[in-house]
Amino acid sequence: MESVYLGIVLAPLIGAIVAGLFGRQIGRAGAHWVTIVGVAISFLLSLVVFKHIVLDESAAFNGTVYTWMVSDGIRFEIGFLIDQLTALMILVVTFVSLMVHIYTIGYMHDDPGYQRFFSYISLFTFSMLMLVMANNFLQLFFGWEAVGLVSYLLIGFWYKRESAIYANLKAFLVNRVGDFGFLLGIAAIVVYFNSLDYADVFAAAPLMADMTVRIFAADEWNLLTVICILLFIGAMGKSAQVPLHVWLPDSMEGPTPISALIHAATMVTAGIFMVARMSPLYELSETALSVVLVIGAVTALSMGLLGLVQNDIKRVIAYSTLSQLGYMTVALGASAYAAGIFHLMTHAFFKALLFLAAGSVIIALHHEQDIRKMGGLKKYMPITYWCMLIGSLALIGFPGFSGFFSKDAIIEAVHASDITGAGFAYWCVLLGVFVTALYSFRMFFLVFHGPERIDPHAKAHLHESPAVVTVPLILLAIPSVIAGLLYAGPLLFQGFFGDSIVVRAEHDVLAQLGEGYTGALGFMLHGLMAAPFWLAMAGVGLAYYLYMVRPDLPEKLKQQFLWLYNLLDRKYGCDDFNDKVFAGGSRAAGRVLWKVGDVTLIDGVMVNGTAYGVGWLSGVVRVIQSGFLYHYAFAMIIGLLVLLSWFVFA
Amino acid sequence: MEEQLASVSFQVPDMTPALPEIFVLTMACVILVVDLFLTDRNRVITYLMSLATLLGAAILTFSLHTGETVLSFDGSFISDSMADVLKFFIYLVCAAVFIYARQYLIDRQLFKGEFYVLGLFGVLGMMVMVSAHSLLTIYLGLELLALCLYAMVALQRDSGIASEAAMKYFVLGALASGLLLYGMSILYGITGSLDIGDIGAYLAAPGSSDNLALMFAVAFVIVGLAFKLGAVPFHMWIPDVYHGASTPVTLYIGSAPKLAAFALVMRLLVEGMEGLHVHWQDMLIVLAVLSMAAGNVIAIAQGNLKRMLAYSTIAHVGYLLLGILTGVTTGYAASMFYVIVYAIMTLGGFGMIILLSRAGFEAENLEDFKGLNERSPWFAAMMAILMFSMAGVPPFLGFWAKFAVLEAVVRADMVWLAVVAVLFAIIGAYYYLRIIKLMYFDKAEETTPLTSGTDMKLVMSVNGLAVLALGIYPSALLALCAGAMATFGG
Amino acid sequence: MVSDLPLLSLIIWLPIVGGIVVLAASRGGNDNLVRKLALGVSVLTFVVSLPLYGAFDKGTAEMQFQEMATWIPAFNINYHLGIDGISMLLILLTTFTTVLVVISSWEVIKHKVAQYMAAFLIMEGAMNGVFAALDAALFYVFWEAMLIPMFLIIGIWGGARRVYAAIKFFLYTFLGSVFLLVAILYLFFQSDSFSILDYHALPLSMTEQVLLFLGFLLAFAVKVPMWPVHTWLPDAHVEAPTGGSVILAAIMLKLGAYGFVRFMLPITPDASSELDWLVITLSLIAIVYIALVALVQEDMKKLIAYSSIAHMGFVTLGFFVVFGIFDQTGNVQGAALGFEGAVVQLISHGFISGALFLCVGVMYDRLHSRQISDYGGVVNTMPTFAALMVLFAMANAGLPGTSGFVGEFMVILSAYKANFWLAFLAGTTLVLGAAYTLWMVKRVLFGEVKNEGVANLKDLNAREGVVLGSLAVLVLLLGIWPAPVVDVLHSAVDNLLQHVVISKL
Amino acid sequence: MIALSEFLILGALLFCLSVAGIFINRKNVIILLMAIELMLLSVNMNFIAFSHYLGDVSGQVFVFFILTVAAAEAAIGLAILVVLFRNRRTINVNNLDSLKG
Repeated sequence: MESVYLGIVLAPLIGAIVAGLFGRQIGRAGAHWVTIVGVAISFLLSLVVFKHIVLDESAAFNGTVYTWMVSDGIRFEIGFLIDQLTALMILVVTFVSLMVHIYTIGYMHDDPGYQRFFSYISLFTFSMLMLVMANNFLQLFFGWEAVGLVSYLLIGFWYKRESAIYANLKAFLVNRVGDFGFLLGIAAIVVYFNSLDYADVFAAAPLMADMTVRIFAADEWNLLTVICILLFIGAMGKSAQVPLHVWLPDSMEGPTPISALIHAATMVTAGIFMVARMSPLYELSETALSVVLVIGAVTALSMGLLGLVQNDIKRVIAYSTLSQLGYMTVALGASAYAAGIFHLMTHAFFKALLFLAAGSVIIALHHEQDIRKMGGLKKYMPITYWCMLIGSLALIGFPGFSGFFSKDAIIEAVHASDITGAGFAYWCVLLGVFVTALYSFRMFFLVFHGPERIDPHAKAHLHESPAVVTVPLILLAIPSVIAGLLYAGPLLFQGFFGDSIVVRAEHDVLAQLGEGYTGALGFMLHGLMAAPFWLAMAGVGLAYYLYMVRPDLPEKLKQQFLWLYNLLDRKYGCDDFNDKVFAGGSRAAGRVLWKVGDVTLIDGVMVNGTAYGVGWLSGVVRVIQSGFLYHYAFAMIIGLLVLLSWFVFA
Repeated sequence: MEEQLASVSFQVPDMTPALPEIFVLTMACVILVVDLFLTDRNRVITYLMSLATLLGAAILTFSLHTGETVLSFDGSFISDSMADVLKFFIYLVCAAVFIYARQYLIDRQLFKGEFYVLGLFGVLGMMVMVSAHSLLTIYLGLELLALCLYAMVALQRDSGIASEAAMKYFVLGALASGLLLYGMSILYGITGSLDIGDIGAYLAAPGSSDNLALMFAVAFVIVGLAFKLGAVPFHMWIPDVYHGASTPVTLYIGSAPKLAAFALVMRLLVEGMEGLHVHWQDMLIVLAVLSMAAGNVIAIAQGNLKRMLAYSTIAHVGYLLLGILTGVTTGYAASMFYVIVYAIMTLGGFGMIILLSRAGFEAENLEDFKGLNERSPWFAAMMAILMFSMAGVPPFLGFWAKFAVLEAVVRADMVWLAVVAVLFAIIGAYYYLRIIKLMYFDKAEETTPLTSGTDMKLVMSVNGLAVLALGIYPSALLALCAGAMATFGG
Repeated sequence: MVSDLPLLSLIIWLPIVGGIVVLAASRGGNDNLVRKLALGVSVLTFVVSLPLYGAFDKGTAEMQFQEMATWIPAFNINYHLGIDGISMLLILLTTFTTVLVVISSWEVIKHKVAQYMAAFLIMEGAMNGVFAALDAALFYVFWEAMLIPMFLIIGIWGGARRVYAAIKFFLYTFLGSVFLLVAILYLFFQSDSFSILDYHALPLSMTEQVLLFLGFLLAFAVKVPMWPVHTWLPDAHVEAPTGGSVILAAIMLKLGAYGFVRFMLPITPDASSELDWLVITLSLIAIVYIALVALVQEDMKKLIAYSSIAHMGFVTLGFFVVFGIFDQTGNVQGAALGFEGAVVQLISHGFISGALFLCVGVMYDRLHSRQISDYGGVVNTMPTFAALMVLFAMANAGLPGTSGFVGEFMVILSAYKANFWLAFLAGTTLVLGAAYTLWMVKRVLFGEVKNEGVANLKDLNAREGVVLGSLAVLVLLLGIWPAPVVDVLHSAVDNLLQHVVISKL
Repeated sequence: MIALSEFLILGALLFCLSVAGIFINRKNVIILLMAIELMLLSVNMNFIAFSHYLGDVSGQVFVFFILTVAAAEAAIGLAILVVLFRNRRTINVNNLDSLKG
């Protein structure tokens, strides 16, 4: 099997390299073929692995590919850990990636950077696979940063756009803030566990559960709490949790396939995956879990609210992504890792679907993204319409759709959890459901229903997207619908993940829920009677009322609650704050340090000052050489007297 | 009465050790006479004869060199390793001076016999200084040299600044001689002898140094020596004389006499007054620090290269003193090494000025070196080597000179002094770098090719390359100095 | 056998003699011949240096390829050469970088070609000499000698303020080195030897050690350079021609760091232990303060120069965390990580900063400006170049998979072992390093074509492609598989770390 | 009998006079030459006194040499003075300051 594992990661890498370095030689078709074949191989092999690990229930694989280096007795290695969690992740990643690859043929059809784009997304696939297949923290970090790099490259894919290159820089830097914490977390692990290997660390973790360290002065902190929070800071960056979420909406500057693949389905979920992977550590620290829970809850609600006021179709979906990532994080905080991963999976499908569908709309309208300039598209783009509807229903958790199972499981799990912050989180996620439904269907109605507000020029060419676009939509729509029905039971309650996720008995909320689980149908029936469903329906209804029945009302409400609107429109002021305080602050600090510290004090006073001082002294002292003989003689006599007096005094 | 007569009966002293001196004296007189009969056209004979004299003297010195210390003329003349080595370098340096000077003098209608004859008498004076072993011979050698130098400075009769420089040099030189003599007289009065050996023996005796009058003697003698070397504050004559004299004369004054002055210091302070080491050490520290400071600092402000090199000389004297003041053999050897290296470097430095000058153009301003690299990369490189060497940058010879004296100072447990010395070396590096900057970084304003004779160019190249080659392999020269100093100090 | 040849002498003297030959060859006025000759010499030197790695014995901490001859018996100075893993890598870096510099200057330098090439070759020999010398006096001679060619390179082929920069460079570094000289002389006084290895075993009192430490610190801190004696570097870099900047950044800075390894730590271990806070503080200032300063630079070369200072902060940090770790845990477990990380950082920074300076050089050759504001949208006209520059920028920002990550990662891990806050402050480079590098990339490479000049840019020619491409390969190779570099360090580093925690008092 | 110290004091006084003459005189170079002669005289005085009281003749021999050298020195000094006067048309010490700094 090892060659299969290698094949999974290498196939996209080779595709990326070929398309990247020899793009000009192989041409456009060559580029998309080589990468698609690479990813397809990867996908097929992932299926094999899934069968091998999950269906055949083979033992997990944990092995080294090569030794990166050995230093100070610590082995730094590149290696794979293939267990149920990994098997599921690689399947999701390769599947979505494959869909996006195919879709891209249509979406990027006219772009001059065609080959480059394929190279990037294949490279991304490789990086993401390395991340999820890692068996140690080093490789995890490699993948972690590599996906960040590709994200950077892809957000800035249209490098001529000022907004795009602003967004990619911002994305990279904000991610780097998270990585900063992540790296410190890894450092802590190395320092205290002397190993980077998951297996070693997880085995040793229970023994370290009560170990404390000093960070601030004399305060004793639990070591694992410190490690987990540091690692979670990394996850906050990558998975865009408040307050490190600011980069994700801007990342929509990238081409839509990217938004689907990276900024919805896969990369942003790396943080969720990582925490789930580290469950043996997180389980040992309730404090860390609470932090995760609260941060997730805040993200889930607050980002959803922002989605209400967005007019850019992709940004709406982006805020929805943020909000859903919050849900996943909440699940992790509630120790419902399986639910988190399950939501990750379903979200990958339906959010990729939503993005790709949005992309379909966008290309149909010649890169128009403002939903106020859409409307009534249903009749022009039926396939897209239905796909979008499926995606939206899945998103709001309509019973039967995949999102329903995962999201409901999360809400129930939080409800059942009793760690600190669970109550708060519960209300957040509950309200979030309403908000989700509201913004989703606001967008849906504005885009596909109601009066046409389309630019007449674009309308002339308006038609359904080609097959390369619609086929992936349809292929993604299928799991968006059925993934829940099929997998809710095994994933959530039937120990699908085996040993790959560890939950301590007292945290195991899913097990409590599982006691009442009677199958997918029962789950749905239960869901129909629970609050979330009705909240969602209320949201849809409100959206219908506001945007279909009384389209004048939103504007009035806006005027009425202008302060609230402004608050939301300005994203709670986070961007302004970051721009002014962090970006502006460090530039100001840099300028002061440079101009005052380097230029004035060190160079001016110390260096040039000394040089000037010596020069000045030289000019002064040379006056002593007056040219007059008697002065010279006098100097000699004085010198003689000094030497003589030396003895008198000495 | 009988006995008295017997004791004064005339015995011919052993002339052998003094043969080089006698030879130079004879030749100088011969050249003086021969030159009278030469016309300007065949004046070159004087030049060649002078060089031959130096060569002959070198051969004599070399063949008489035994490594043994030989006293003659009733103990007032000494021939030892130090004397031989220093004399050898005096010949060498003076020969180079004569060669460098030729074209310059011709260009300015100064190519007369006087320069060479005075030069040779000066060499004789230096030789006597180097070999002097009594206060009397020291004085005679000193004055012989000094009188020649006064005359040489004034040689350019129609130059106002040359005669002004000569006047200043003369008055201050005489003053310094007077001070030295005064010190000598007290020394004589206390020790009862003019013989360096006797004086040394007297002062080496325990308790003999607790004498206030002796301190006066030391102070006066040191003033005299410091003047000859050019240590601050007895340095005032150096910039003016170097500046005022014509370049070949500056070259002459700046190079070889320092070797002789060093010998003077060794004879008087070390051989004669080593017993007073603790006393003169402090004085020399003061002089050394002041010299390094004033020399390096004031040099920065100079726009005239000769003047700048004059201040650089003052600074070098400060470093030179570092070795002597340690009062140990290795320190003396370091100083001797330093002074020889200094003479070689100075020779090159002033030589370059002569090389660049031509009739009607002195090339003695810093600006005149602008863009030399474009006019002549080879000689720019030579000058760069010399400047880096003076700044004490390895791998050039000047570095080892500083290395040696600093090593001696550190070994004497005066690390602070070494630190002071290197700090001033940094300041010093600046003005040397400025020359290199002018040569390499600036555009040439002057594009005339260099017109000097082949002999000059050849010797100049050898001079520069020697600074490099000896820098890469300084061992032999160091060993030579160590050997020459073996008999000094304890 | 190759290892029977005096390899170290060869790599020192071959380029020096080669440089002189190049100068001599210039009399014909045939610049192309001169270039080819220089390239031949540099390649030959590189080839000769390769067996150093091949024949290197990883198992021993002894100095290898030793050569010994009496040089100046009066001072007991010997021509004593020898290398361990650390110096071997730095020598390879030197010989390799020189080849690149020669190639990169091919058409760019048009006047005084021979002098330019000769200066680089002679400097290469001197730098190899510094790395190979085991005799302190020999070390010092090479150490100072290399200032001369660099001084000339900056001054002759430099930019508008080249004179100021050259003199500042020379005097600044001269200031540092003279203290080294005094320190060496003091050690000679104490031990009657100039052998560095003898110094390692020389017992010294605390006062002596502290004074020597300060002397060494000044000498090496200037070269590294550490805050606050770093201000020569931005000036020197900005004014130097591209090749000069490359050598400065890639190798000359490493010499300072190498001094810490060869002199400071092993000779004055107790003082280092006592004053480690000083070096660590300065390192952290370099990492944070300098990074902030780099952020606001308008001149690309200046920005990279400041970034170099910040990156060198990791090196000095890596060298000195050992004492903190020893105080914390009583053993040196974990220190080797930081130390080896520091050395890897040296090598990696050699590649990356060299590459970035070459990138700026490529642009400068075309538009004759280094101002960020004069560029914008370069990627539109120079896509290949932009791709490479982004790679190097990422490496500079410490992206995993590039060499820039390895050293920083190791040092941060090790720093954490000593103290969380050390790692925290060092870790800020993740954000700050990315910020200043990528912000520059954004402004220079991305965006619409900013002006006529950028619109007319031509992409890399073959020569530039080879230079940058080979560096790119190395940057990636070292990032993906650093083991070949790290493995040769173990013996030397372990030995050194064991040594530095044993008191000499 | 005159004590040695009295000779020495006389010598010292003469010496001081001559030194004072050199750096207080700001007018005529010739006075400088005279002061120098005076200085040599004071040294001679010392030597003779010491020679006498030590009973050692070499001091007196030294004096003869000093006298001779002094004559030569005076000759050169005056020669320089003549050259100087020819170039500058002045022998005022105050005017000898074209070389300075």
